[in-house]
Amino acid sequence: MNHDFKDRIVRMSGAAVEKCMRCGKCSATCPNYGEMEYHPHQFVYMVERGEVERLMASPSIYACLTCFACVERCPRGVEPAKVIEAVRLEVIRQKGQNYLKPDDIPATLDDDLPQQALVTALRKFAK
Amino acid sequence: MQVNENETFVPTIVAFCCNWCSYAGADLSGTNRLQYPSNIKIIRVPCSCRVNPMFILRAFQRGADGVILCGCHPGDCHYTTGNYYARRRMTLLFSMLDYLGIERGRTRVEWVSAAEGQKFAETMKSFAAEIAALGPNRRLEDLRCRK
Amino acid sequence: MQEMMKKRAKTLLADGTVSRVIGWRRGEFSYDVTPAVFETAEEIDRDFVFDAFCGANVSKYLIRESAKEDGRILAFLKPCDAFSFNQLLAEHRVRRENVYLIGIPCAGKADIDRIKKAGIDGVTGIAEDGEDFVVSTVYGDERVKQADVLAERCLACKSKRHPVYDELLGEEGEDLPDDVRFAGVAKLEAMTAEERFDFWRSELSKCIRCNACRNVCPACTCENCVFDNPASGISQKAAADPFEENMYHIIRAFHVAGRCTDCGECSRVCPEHIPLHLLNRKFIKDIDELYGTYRAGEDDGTKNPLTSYTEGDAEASVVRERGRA
Amino acid sequence: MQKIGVFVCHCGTNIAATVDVKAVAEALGREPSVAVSTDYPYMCSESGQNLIKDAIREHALDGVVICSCSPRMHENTFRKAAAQAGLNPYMVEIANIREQCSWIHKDKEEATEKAIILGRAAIAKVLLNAPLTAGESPVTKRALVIGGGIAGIQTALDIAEAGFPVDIVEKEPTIGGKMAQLDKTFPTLDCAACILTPKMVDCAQNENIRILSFSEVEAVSGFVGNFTVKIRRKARYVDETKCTGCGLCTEKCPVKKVPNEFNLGMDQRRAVYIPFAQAVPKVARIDPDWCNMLKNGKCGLCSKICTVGAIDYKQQDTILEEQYGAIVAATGYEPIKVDRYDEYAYTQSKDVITSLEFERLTNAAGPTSGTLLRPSDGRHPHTIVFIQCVGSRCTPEKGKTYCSKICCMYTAKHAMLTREKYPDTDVYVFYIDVRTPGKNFDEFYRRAAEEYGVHYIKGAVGKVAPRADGTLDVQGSDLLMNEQLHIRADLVVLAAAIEPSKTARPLATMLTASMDTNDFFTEAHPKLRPVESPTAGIFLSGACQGPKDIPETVSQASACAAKVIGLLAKDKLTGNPCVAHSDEWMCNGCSNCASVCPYGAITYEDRDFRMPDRTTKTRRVAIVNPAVCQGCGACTVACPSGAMDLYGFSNSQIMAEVDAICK
Repeated sequence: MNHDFKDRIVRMSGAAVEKCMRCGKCSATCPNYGEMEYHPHQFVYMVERGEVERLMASPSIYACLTCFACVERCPRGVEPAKVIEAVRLEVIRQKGQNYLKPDDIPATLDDDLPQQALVTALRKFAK
Repeated sequence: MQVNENETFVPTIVAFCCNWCSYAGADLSGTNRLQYPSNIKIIRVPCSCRVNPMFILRAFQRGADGVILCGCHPGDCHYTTGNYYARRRMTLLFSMLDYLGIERGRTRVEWVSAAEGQKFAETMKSFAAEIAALGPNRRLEDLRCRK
Repeated sequence: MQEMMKKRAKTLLADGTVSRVIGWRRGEFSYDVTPAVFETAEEIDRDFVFDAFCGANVSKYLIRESAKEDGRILAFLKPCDAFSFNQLLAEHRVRRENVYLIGIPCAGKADIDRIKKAGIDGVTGIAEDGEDFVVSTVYGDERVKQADVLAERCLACKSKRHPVYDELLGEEGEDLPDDVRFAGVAKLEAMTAEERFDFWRSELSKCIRCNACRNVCPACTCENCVFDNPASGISQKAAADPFEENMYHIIRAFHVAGRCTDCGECSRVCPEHIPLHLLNRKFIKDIDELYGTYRAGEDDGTKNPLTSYTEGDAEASVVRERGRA
Repeated sequence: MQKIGVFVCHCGTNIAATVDVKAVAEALGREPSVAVSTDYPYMCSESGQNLIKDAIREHALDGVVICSCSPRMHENTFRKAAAQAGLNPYMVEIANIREQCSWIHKDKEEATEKAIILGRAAIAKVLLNAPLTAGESPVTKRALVIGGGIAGIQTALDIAEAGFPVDIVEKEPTIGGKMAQLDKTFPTLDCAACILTPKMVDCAQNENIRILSFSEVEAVSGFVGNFTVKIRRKARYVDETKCTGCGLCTEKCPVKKVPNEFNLGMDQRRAVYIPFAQAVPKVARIDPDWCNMLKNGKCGLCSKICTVGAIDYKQQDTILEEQYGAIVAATGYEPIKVDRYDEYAYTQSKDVITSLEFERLTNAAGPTSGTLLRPSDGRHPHTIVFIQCVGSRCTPEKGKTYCSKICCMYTAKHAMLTREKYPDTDVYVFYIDVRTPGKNFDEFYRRAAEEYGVHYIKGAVGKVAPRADGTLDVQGSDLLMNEQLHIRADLVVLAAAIEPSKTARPLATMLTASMDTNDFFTEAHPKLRPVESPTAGIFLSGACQGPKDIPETVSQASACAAKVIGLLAKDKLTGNPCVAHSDEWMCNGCSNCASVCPYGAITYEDRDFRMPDRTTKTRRVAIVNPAVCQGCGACTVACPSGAMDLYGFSNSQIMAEVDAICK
């Protein structure tokens, strides 16, 4: 188990993976379940187990739409979408390059675009 | 406080223990023959909420170098709520003593259940060591009470 | 304001709503103002004053006055006094039905020592004028910035609104942010333990145990104070050494913790100018930080934090784990 | 000058091996006011006790210090011995030189020195001891049971059986509670009505039981053994003494469209009604919200047809005041409202129901006469999905943090019964964990899965969506298959979490009984005193203390009755004399003490004081009821003036101990 990874993911996401009671409601509610190799409950469980590298290598993390249905429905307040967001962020950090420079961002902002969609899109595609 | 230039410093420590949990925990550490320093003397009170800040100040006045309060774990109080009140009172008192520049280590609250003889002994050992390291209580002493 | 108050007081006396009025009367010097009870319109015309020297909190006097079977008493309360009154009410120390409360605004009270320090002597009166005070002296009028001569407690004012009143004269003011109020405490907290010890030692060693802080305090209203009670085991008539100086002030602060409305009277009356409010305000700050904001006397139904608890309260070890030594 | 006797025990070698007992006895003998100081191999033995008794008589001792084992061991032994020798038992103090000295130290010199200091502390304390006498108070030999569900019924029956009168206060028009609404009971599958109604009838017929139905507790005062309770008997507009329960009025009443709460609103009753056939008391009630006569004075039909003249449109609420020695809270539970869980579509589809509604749908006395039919179209459901843990085991924001405990078993029951009656039905159960601790419980659950072919799916349901064809699309996860499923269901049953009755919180306030954050009553000790409230004289029966199934509720109800009987069997209650007391001359009446008292032992009174200047001053002062106070001492610290002190552990005694130790 790689504790460094796990701790960092937990810190970045602010999500409480150890609160998970393995009910599977996140996976039950996920609209993009079929497109995933690993599913939301596994995201959480793998991070809890410290299997972050396997998760980082999987295309599943980009199948997450960040729709927050799992966050909304989770009875334990675990927030799986935030976990997966942190894993994606970890991938970006490891690659050490982000195609967008922070200075360029303001220019690309569109008033009609929801903030959340913008941020997640940037993270998702800046591989 | 017993200080002699040539001797090592042996602090005087008062432990207030609630009758139902911590005093029983202290008894259990005795039953299990778990050693802790003899300079710790226990005063039995019905509940940690019986301990008035005045008692703690009194102990320091009369020469104590450290005071520890032990009670049931939160939620396990024999009187259901006593230790919750004790916790707030002691937190505020300790904070005030700290604010006045008294060493933080001289006071402590620990929750010790009747089953935690081991924890009781360990707590007492660590507290005694901490007080010994802090040295004699000089900031909160009543010179008239000095031997 | 003074004239409005006088007029209202006389009306209420005349129509029998109240039988007495508690307000302020001038003493030997213009800045030497004390609370006083007035029974007739003549007394009010002659002696009633209200100006920037009327800092004294009259709420404590209402314990005795409201217990009298002698009709209602009219009390003019500044926001500070109203908080204290409300706290006394919560503790069943005053009889509400015997008091008619008029809330009066307070823009801050002048500290005569700061005025004198500013080089103004022979003070005969004071008037507010915008941001300034106009201080009349035997040598003529002097103008000073209010901020330069306000009492410390007013610079860190806790509220300009009345939590209780029957009627209001004037407008309610705007409250200051809390960080202003706790700046003094925070400054001490940022010191090392040694520095704090030295600070308090030098301050508290000035204590002459005159008991003025206790006697003026609207929270210290015990029938028999523990320090006067030989059976309490901690009675003292005079602070004999550093321990007892500490002891007296710690115990006093602890006894009023959760009940102190931070009116600052203790510091105002201290003849040795010990910043006693910094002790009380430390408890208030700790309570706010650890148990949620609580203002004694605000009476919003929150229980006194020392007679309540939550299961998830911080452990006492939070003190030792805090920032720095 | 007081005379103190000091007795140092060797405890064989337990003490004597590490502590020089002779030296201790000698050192303590030199303390001022010690008249006699001696040592003995076994102080607790008969000869040891005789030694103490003789010394008390011979030296006319005022107090005794025994240096021995822990007071938790032998304090009572030595107190009794002192009492036999004519000394007040509370003039005995123990210095614990075994558990807290000889057993934990190896160095004899060190241990001896400590033993002497502990002895000195005990002497310092005993010098300030006061003779105490345990107070006595009489016991009213009658119990009040609040709540007439199975818990209240069982407790009342057991107390009545022991010969004590009991009143049951029930807020509904009939006793029976939730159990009366159930169909069958797990794990034996006997019918709820068959085992409950005989008990209800027993209650009605037992001459020691009085049922105060359609009544609520209004105010409680007093303390253990001596409660005074005001009970509001709500107007039912039918004279209980005259009504025979013939039911004629309920057949003729023209107002027919009143939602029937007994069937959870799934069918209708009349404005005048008897909740169900086996109701006890079997007395009709007129619902003033619907009755035309009560609303606008037009009708009066029931009054005309009643053969005994029981209808009374002018009936008013009455207040009954009664004395009780003990009060039992048996206020039970309610299922939570599931409307807030949008994902289950409870508010969108009639075919999404709660488990309690399912009970009614399968009950022969229910709206469908026991045939399982879909509420929407009255057709047989062929696929049923049960969803577990709805609102249980959540964060506080999402629902209840606890496990509701009964759902796993009743769902197994529902699933099993459905498969048995309608073998063509597919039954799915989505579960997080199946929890079946209890006698024959796991076997029961396994039977549902193995013999009855219920499909248990480890996973949760994320969404229930009504479809155009009237079925429900259930989207869930199967964690073991690692699949997301879609089941086309005809009926979805939600195992709603249970919560304490809404009436419990105001009742707890009246009883000064403590509650947890979920509004369950707190027990005096979670393990050792599970059926008593920390407030003396208040007892807990059933689900008001925590989620419980019927067997557990009945066990607890009987245990509770045993505790009540134990109390009522006493003629007088002897209190613990180490209680708080307030010096009325110093008391400010500020109420700080009462606000920390867990037992509600402190009340306030206005007292007249004769002042030195010969005037009389009226002041509010605290009064501690020694029969209720348990002696924790929380009030003594909350009191700013020091008026409040504790007998046996007074401020001065504790400070004397501190002084002796620090000297």
